[in-house]
Amino acid sequence: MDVLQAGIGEFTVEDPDDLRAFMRTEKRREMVDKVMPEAEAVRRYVKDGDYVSFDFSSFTRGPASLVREIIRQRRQNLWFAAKFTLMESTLLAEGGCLRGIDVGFLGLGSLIGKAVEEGRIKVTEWTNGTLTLRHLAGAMGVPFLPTRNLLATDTLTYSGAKVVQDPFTRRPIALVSAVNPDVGLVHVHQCDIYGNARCFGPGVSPLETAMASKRTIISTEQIITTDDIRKEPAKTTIPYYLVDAVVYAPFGCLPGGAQGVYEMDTEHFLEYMAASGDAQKMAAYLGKYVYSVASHEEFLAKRVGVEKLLDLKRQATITEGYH
Amino acid sequence: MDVLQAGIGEFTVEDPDDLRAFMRTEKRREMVDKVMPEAEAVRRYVKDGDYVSFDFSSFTRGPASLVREIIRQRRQNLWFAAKFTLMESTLLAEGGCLRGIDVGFLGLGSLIGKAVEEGRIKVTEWTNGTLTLRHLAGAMGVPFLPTRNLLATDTLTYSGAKVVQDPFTRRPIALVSAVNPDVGLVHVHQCDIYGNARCFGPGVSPLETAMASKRTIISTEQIITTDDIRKEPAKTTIPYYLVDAVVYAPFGCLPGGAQGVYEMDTEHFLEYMAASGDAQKMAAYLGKYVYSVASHEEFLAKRVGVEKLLDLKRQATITEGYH
Amino acid sequence: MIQSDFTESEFMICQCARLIEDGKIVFIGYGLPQIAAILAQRLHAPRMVQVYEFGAVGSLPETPFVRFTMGGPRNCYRALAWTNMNTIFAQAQLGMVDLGVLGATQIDQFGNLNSTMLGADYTHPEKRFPGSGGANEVMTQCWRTLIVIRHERRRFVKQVDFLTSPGYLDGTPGARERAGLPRDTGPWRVATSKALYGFDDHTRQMVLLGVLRGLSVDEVVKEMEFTALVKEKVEELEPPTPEELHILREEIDPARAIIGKTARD
Amino acid sequence: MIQSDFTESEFMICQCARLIEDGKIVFIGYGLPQIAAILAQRLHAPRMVQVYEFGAVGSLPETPFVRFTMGGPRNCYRALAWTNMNTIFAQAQLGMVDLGVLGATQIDQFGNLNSTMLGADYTHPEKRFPGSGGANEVMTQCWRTLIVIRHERRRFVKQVDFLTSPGYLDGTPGARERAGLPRDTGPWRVATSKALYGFDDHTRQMVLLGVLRGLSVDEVVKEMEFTALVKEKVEELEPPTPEELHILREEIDPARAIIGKTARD
Repeated sequence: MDVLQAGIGEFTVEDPDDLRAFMRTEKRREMVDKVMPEAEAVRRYVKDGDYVSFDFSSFTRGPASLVREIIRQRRQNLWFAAKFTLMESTLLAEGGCLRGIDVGFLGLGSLIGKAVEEGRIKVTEWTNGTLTLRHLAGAMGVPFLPTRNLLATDTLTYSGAKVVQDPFTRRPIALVSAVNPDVGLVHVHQCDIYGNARCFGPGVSPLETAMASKRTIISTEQIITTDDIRKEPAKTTIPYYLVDAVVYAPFGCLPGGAQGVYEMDTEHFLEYMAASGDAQKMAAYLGKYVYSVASHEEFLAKRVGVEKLLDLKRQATITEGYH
Repeated sequence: MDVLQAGIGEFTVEDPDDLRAFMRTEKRREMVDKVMPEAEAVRRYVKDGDYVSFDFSSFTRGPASLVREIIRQRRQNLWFAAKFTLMESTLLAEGGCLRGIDVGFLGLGSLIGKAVEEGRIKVTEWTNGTLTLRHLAGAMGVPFLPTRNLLATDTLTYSGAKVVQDPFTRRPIALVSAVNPDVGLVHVHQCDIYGNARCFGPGVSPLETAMASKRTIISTEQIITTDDIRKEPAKTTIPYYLVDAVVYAPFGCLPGGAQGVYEMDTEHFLEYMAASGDAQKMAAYLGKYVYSVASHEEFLAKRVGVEKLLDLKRQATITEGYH
Repeated sequence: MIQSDFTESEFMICQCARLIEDGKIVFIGYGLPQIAAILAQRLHAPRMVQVYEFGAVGSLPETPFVRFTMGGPRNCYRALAWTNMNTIFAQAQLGMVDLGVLGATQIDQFGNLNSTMLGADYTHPEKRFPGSGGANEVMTQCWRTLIVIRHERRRFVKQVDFLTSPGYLDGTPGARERAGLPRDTGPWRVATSKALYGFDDHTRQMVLLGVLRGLSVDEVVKEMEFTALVKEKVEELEPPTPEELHILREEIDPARAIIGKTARD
Repeated sequence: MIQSDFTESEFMICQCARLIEDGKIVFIGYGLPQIAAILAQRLHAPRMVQVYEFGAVGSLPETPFVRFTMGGPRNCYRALAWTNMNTIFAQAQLGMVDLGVLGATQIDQFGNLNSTMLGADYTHPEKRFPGSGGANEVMTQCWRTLIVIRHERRRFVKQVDFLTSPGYLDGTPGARERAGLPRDTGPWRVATSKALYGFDDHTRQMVLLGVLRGLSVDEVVKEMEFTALVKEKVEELEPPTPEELHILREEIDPARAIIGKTARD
């Protein structure tokens, strides 16, 4: 099973035994109250230089309030897993938080492209699917998973994948390296104080992200009792022992939506789009929505307002299946 | 990434492109009514020499009525995936249906062991976990998946796994070959006439089994409308396009139970256990419960009876979460 | 001129919709393909099963279409199943998805797509684009891929600067199979704002199959950097029909956010 | 003799239960370990989280225990999550499971388990057993493994006829790590019907840690084919307490289907 081709993109693979040792000592087995303010969660668990992953989308069930808090705390040299994200790469990059990005999808607007063109942000090429598969590998505690994607492309050349001859069929196949983010950010619909969490609707990879990440911060629309969790075990997307911090963040996906709870804020996205090609405008955007407010709560009070919140809730008329 | 060790157990790997070609031409994309009698489903989709897989357990949500129909139709030279099964290997072997077994767990009683001792049944050694992982590989359309299980054991020596040096960490790791059963048998709680199916409660691998199998026969406790399916898309375990036949089989798990619907029949298991060490007794058992009844419906009417059915339903007092 | 009755986007969407068969499993990319899929479902393909990379299967999107939406409730409405990305791409890899529908930035004569960067040197891109997203998976795994792209010379190049998603590679017979890509897959049609292309079974070069009514073959092919093959009998492509335009403008995108406005509006 | 107050199974179960720490994630095997886990949860380990290979996490099994049950509602009652086999074994492989509890057919001096076959020739087994089930995964992935086994000479062998699930292999330092097995894992305790064993940190040989009150070391070690190391101070193991027996006999297994009956019953 010789290596026929090896991508030259920047990436690291965690030693599976070092990862296990971390999981053994750092992941609490006892059910302890993990509810804390966003500021404390980010202060405790997001360090300069960390690899940060995100689930699910900028438009839907994304941990937007946590991303804003990371920018507010001015973390630096982060590497970001841009799988199915649209605004976050730009916000983190223009906020000065990023060293590099696993692409995924490099959204949205021309600023982020400019940052790459000028070499201010490094990128490693992947795809939405293989980046998500790398999270599954990380979640399984194996160093790689095989896929037929990436083959024969420049995407593979600038990725961290390796092409090998499959020992069973003798055919070429790509192996993508596991990713074990230092921090995974997942917004959920409901969870208890220990972190037993429920995501409703389709999603990219909430469980894989929580399993693969060394630290998992979840923000939640609602905190419910563990008794309720135990009455519907099939609804538990993420079990408590994978979770390090629980942040109570109603409307935490804004400007994105949370299915069945509130719709996304299209006006806000248009405002973002208008700023996404101009550094000054983006600085003003970040000033307005991130730096000039102390918290998500203040963001809601001063930058969104009750009227908009009620309107976005009103727009969430489709609730079927989101419970 | 040289092969350091290769198991010598009997196994085959499907060419992923041949598998794709089969899925393209043989799996109906249109939503067509697939409801048919168990006899027709087995006649159509289970052939002599097939590899047959099963989900989930002999005690819980197992497709027992379909297994009995396979024995009743006297299929031969089958290879059986004994993952988390207890009676089925014995019933199929004593019914003269089996050539070999992927173990898993070789249950239950001394007869099946005797069949292996005397060389009447071939076995390839796996484990519950790696046999289930092989179904995931088959479900992903890749020829193998990596695992740290099996390493350093005689189980690996007599399996089809290969040990290679992982090109990312340079450590030894096991690769287990994908399995794509000719037929997968899954009992479900509810489905529509097209095969959109729901399994409630924990399970071994209903989706992986349905995805990996070239033909999937589901038996169901209840047939519901597609409109109901569309109201709760999160509850769909198996989408219709993976399903070839839908068999209406209430109490189809007996003597096992279906969570929230009826409890398992412990008396029946004791009767099975009493026969499981003696060929004559097992022949009598098969005669009583399989050959002497024409169908599952007749099995229920003549071998179980209304009184027992009502009692087993009454015993299903725990319904939380099974919906 | 006829164009003023409808926008380029409207024609691209209608062409794309017309090419989506009923009763198939179709992988829908972000943007125009979403609109095209809804249009097809409203017209001739009510039983087509839409699948999305975030895991929705068989949804019946609500209209009007809300800009930006993809994983949201309106787009996932009444789905048959809500899964996740690893599951849906696994099913595509298994060969369960008949057609993929993708937008693209740049395409070459063999149907290779570039959505990553422009320039000769990857380390110093002249222009950086978003990258693959899920396009690489779709072009690798779906049995057929339908590409929707605006017909501009700079988008139709002899060779892509960066091969993001695999077409027929260098066009040699069996090139995809040799690389380990699934057998018998690849780009199938290219629907543009002016024309429709396929690919030659042998040379794998792009072939002009049809042009929008009112346009000449020359008007179309001059808008490409490479010389496409031209089918003996080039089909005349019907502009958007009143019915198509009605559904697009009244039901799907009354705000004209995606389909745009004509000179007349 | 004291044995008549309780059955061998009852003592094995009580020993096993006493070794299950509170507040840990514990992988529970089929049979006796299930009973032991329930007993531990009723006594000193209410916050222990049971996980099962079919995917139940943190269930609070209902009593009385129903024979044969594993994936059924009584055993999965009030779980924190219902997953599946690939997910739960992935979490074990990630290092999330602290302790695995297993029954076994045959064990050797280095804690290797055989549940596959007896005989010198695999192709002609003298006796065929069920095989690994999930035992191989549990012994490979859990940080510690606790084995419950009846104390019979034929079960304690110098070398297992077939190595189904990995103990310390040949006992050489780093043998598991060299083979690619997870670092710092392996068998931890062996709880039998007569005694309790651990493993020497250096030689990895089985070490007698304690014997059931009323039994001598000799009475115990003569029931093994190999010579176990003996701890300087061998602990006296308390028989099942009235409280343990009450819970076992009144709450968990009133039918005595698993715990069995004593001579007195």
